[in-house]
Amino acid sequence: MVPAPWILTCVKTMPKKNLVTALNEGLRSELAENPDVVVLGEDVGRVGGVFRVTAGLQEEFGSDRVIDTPLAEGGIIGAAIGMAMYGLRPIAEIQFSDFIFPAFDQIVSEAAKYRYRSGGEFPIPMVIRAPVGGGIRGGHYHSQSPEALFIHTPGLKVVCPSNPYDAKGLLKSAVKDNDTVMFFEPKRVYRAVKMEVPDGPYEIPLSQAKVVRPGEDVTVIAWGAMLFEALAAAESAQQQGVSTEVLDLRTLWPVDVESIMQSVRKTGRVVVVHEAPKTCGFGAELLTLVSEHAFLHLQAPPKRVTGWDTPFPYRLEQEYLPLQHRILPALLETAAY
Amino acid sequence: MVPAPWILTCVKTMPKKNLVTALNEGLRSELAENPDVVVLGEDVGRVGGVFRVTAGLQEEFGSDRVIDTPLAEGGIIGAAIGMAMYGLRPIAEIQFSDFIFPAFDQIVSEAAKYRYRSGGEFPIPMVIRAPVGGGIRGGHYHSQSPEALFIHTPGLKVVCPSNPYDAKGLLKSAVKDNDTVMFFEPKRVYRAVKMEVPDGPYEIPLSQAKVVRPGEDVTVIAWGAMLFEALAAAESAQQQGVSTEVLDLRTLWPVDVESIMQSVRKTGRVVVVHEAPKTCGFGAELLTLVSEHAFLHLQAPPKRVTGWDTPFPYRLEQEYLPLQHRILPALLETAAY
Amino acid sequence: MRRPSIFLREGIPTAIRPDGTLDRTHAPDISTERKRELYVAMLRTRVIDGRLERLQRQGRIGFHIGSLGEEASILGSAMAMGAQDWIFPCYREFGALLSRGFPLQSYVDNMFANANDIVKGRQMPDHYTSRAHRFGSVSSPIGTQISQAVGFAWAAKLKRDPITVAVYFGDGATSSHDFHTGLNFAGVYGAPVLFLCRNNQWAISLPSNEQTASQNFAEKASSYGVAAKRCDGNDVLATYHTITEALGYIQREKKPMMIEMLTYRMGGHSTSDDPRAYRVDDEVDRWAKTDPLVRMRRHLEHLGGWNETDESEAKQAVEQELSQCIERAEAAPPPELDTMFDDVYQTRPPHLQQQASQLIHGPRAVDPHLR
Amino acid sequence: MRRPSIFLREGIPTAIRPDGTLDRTHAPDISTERKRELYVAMLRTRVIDGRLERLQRQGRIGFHIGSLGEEASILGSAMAMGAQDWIFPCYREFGALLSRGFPLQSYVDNMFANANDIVKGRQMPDHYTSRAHRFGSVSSPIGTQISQAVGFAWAAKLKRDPITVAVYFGDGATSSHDFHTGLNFAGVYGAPVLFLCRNNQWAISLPSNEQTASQNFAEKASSYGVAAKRCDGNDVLATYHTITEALGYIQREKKPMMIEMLTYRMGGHSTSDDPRAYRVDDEVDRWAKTDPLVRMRRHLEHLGGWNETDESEAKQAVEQELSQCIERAEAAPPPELDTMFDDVYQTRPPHLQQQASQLIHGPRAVDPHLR
Ligand SMILES: Cc1ncc(C[n+]2csc(CCOP(=O)(O)OP(=O)(O)O)c2C)c(N)n1
Ligand SMILES: Cc1ncc(C[n+]2csc(CCOP(=O)(O)OP(=O)(O)O)c2C)c(N)n1
Ligand SMILES: [Mg+2]
Ligand SMILES: [Mg+2]
Repeated sequence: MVPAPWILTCVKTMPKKNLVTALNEGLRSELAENPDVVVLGEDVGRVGGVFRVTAGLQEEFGSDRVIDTPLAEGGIIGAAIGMAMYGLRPIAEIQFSDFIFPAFDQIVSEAAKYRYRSGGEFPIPMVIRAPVGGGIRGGHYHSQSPEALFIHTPGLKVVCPSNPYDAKGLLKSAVKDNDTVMFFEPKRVYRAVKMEVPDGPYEIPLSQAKVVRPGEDVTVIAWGAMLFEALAAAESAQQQGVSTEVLDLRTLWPVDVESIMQSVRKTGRVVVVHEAPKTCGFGAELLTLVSEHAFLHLQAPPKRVTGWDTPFPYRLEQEYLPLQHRILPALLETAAY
Repeated sequence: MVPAPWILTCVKTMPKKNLVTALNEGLRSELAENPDVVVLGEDVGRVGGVFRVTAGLQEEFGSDRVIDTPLAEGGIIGAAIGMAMYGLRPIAEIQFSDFIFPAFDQIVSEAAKYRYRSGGEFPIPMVIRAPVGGGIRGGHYHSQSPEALFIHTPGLKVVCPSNPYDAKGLLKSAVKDNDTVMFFEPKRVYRAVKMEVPDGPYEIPLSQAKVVRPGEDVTVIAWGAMLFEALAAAESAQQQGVSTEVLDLRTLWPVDVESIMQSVRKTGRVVVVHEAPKTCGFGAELLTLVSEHAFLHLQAPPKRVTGWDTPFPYRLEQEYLPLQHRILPALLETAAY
Repeated sequence: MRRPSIFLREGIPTAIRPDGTLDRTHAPDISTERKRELYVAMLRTRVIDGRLERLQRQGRIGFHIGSLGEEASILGSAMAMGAQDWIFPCYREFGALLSRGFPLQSYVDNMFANANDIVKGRQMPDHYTSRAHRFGSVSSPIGTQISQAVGFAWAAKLKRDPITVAVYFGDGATSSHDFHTGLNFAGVYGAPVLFLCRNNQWAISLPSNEQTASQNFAEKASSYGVAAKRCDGNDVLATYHTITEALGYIQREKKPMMIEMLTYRMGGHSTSDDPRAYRVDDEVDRWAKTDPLVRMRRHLEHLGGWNETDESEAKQAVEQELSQCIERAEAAPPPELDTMFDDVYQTRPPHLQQQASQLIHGPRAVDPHLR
Repeated sequence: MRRPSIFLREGIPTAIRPDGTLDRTHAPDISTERKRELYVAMLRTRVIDGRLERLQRQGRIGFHIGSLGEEASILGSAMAMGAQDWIFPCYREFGALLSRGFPLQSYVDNMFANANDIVKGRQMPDHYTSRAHRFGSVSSPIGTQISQAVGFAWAAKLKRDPITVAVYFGDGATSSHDFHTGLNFAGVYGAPVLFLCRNNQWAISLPSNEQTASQNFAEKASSYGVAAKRCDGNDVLATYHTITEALGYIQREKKPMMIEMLTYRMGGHSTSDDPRAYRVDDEVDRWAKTDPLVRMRRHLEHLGGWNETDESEAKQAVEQELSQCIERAEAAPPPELDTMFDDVYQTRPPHLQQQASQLIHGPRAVDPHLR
């Protein structure tokens, strides 16, 4: 974990709990509220997850509720679907989102289509949690951000919180949601950001974006770990006289189109930031939505600042990621267009 | 197979060979030219493929070159990767692109990244053929168009011919290419279109789009089976005084940006058509590329006419597909904007 | 053309002897009335299969995937299950669904994918489901139901509900990922699953002996610490008996079990397939001699519980019911356009509301006769 | 805390007796010199492991995944392979790569992901490869190399090249999809593959007996018609012997074989893991008594082929060589920025040319000290 110094400075609230703790609390609270909630995945029990997000839960709720599974993501999701059909509320963990692909068939061909193809007989209310993103020296297979693949799949919801407070509230909403929710956790933020998080239960509704910094000249859309990069770039842009509105999507799909359009109609300029490769990333969808909904308001070409179209590199990851030094020029150029 | 009458009328050349025959010839010619080429997949040998694309090849080249495999797409692609590493040129068939997901991990985590992650030690020259698209009453699982998932994955090339002539030439180029090529065959076109195809070998280079109908007022980008719908809509638009330029991408990735921009700079208006669900489909990427490269030339919001964001339906498939009756209004609106 | 050679019936006990008498050690202790029910269920399935195939030839339905020759394996297993038990189907088990009381009309509506279809015309024919009948959802991708059935059964175990979940799959499906993960998870967690491998000797054009180098499919279970047995899947009583014992084992031992039901696919893979391209007639003829209906009928006749009149009356009854169902199903309208956007999510999000309105108020509204 | 119980060494023959003498029925007939080479290779591996772990603690490298306790299974198998044979690694087999003559400097460059790294700094440390050394490409996703090794071996068979391909994987990997498809394909096509299951009894925090309900891992092979044996993976000579025989079988019978090498992961899963959270010390202590280095050293001493001086000289030699390599590797620059865009495709397409130029002429050019 390489916490860039700006991560801490961007969050203005008093440091209190980090993302891991907030998620852990969210899980604990759902397990406690509803006896049908079960957590399953590799190393989630005994050891509490390789990132410790599920720490202590097996001790508290027993190994029938917090279950260590064999090394088979396809089996985890296939079994979780069956559990959801029976009436449980499974929360499946995929150790790294890079390892979600053995489960891709069960997610995309099955979970996503189950309610539809069965004429509504079998909804699949389940949450699939997985750490995403780079910046922790994970190279190819511990750094990817596969959200676009799931957004392209009708039937799935996709969530990616950027901070501990939102994470807990969104996780609780996701568990209560009656659809299958992909819940992506920015691993770079796990321990890098601390903020005040209530001990008690609360929910943050899905599909509501949040303006985390109001601005006038240009809108930047981000989520997860890159939100902090966008915020840092916005701060720098301000110093150069450009006022940036920063939108944290929080739920990626179904996305909060209204909030995006409201901001873009105001600023007339938009930049989207994501870690995933540029081509066919979620950025393309967002910018196309903007063109479709707010064409006449656009005063500059919509811009993407993203990961390059290469596999995720190890040594040069800081050059791969769309960090603030790449976002800033995009903001300035767009504002000056 | 429901061949719409306009399919036949849109192709102006003398009917001769259909897509199945052209692909069969392309495979035969590669098998004959290069002893390292092998074909493998479910039911490709004895029976010549469920669409008969590989008919007769096992008889001609033997069961060591044209191989029936067990029912395991992951095994087919995993083994094909190993074969390619050894120096063979595998052409793997996935019976329907809907069944590619058990192989998704081997394609996305392995084949796509192999050359890169091994520092160039192990290129994976292989072709993965799969029928795509709807219109043959296949419902959920015999109709999908998953190209966007592979375009989003750095390291893969993606091809989708629309007609027999291109198909044979593109297939031969794909087999000779030293990267992994996803070769999607529009199954609705398999037997619906006939045209003159030379008996001898020829190649069509990858990454070259083709203007199949020149026009002045609006550009429509399509590929595969939807090309014919776009052509039909363009014909109808012409009758209403709108001149449409129709671009057949042929290779989806790396896409021929130059040809697209040339057309859009001329017309200032663009509509993209695809069968896949709208959200995060390749249309979003194409339209974003247009915004990025030709923003000042755009005189109307770029438009998408696509499959809906639902699983692919059975009974209502003609209402799901972006057929000419949905493309035509998009052309007219865009032209009139 | 090679043929399955290692997948023979050697060592697999039969219940019904060639002369129609019974080997009681391998047969269930059930009434003649129940036996008639078993036979009628098989007969019904066969009659329906024949009619649906004709409908497909006539272009009146788009597709059918039948169970010709496999009726004993399907009905012998399904009808041995308890009412509380669940079935996760492959795609040839419409007979099992009907045996649970699912209305024939509903099944035929599914074949026509009309407005009354339980899956709202969204899937190909023969992709039925019914929660009320404790019957999972048919899916085309091979094998995916296996790990789901395991999760379902495991959930029941966690909830302490004493049910068993039977999951059907073919010989080809043993090569799938989900066979591997499903059996492994079931073994590890002791999920009450009955794995039913319907070995009909072919996976489209691939014979079983090229699907795997193992001696048979049952032995694959030991890899996972799962008990297994083979049974004569063309002998409905032997199958019923084996399944009854397996259900007892599963609930007694709190462990899964796998049964390989050895049978034969007498017809094409589906109405899209012509098996003459890859297999020889004498193999089919040989298997025709073990026709499960003929064998069971002989037994019933031996018991004095069946005769020519029963047979023709039973057939006619099905044909008649079927004709009525087909008439109604064919006359029913297609699903409403708007239903295309239901059930993607529990509630329709804005983007789908928008798309629905585009469809309904778009060109389709102007020219409703487009197809 | 539960512990593996069923995965014990009962019935598995050893070659080296506790007193250092040999049971010749289970030992290879090799010279003392060769035995010294085996021992030195193991020793070298252990020394390197120790040093890399320290480097990681110091933050000088990002990660290391070692083979502490598993040296005999890795070296005993790799060094029994022929020069023409190929190895498809899991991720703990750097010792195998070095035993094939891969320069230590190159390995250390890989650990530092510098400009000289054979994989150009693109993967995490310990993700090496070398075509020249007939050594596949380490990949993080578990199991994927298995079906690839099968395809590779199958290709060799189709080309009539008499080579064997050994593929390493852990006990956890037997649950992966590719274990299933790989063994199945190998069985069906008779691919000359040696499946090497390095059963170190843990998959991160999951003990082997919760990975599967099967009695052991070797028995899984019979599902696929693949022969299998277990060996004492902490006895380098027993391992070498078993592998030699397996290689003979594979080439003679033109069939695959699987060997389960029973060993124990003495350290954490990797430098990111602390095993004290999930396993008890007395289990570790018990296994420490079967330390493969101690056992082999005892045998060499018994043969009069090794003494304290040999030991310290050997260690020192490795330490010295290692120090030099580390010094050079640490001083080497990172890969050139522009290399980020190589090898995605054989030639760089326009969009990557454009992106490369954006990176190189972008903010990075203005502020080269950004990291
Ligand atoms: C994942 C996947 N791959 C391929 C197919 C195409 N396909 C449909 S049925 C079938 C053969 C299945 O054979 P088996 O499991 O023996 O069942 P049977 O049809 O004999 O009852 C194949 C290859 C599919 N439906 N799903
Ligand atoms: C597909 C996949 N899932 C999860 C992981 C995370 N992971 C890395 S190693 C490992 C355990 C592997 O255990 P085993 O196969 O026994 O090998 P060992 O580490 O013991 O040598 C896990 C779960 C992964 N790398 N790939
Ligand atoms: Mg079969
Ligand atoms: Mg292990």
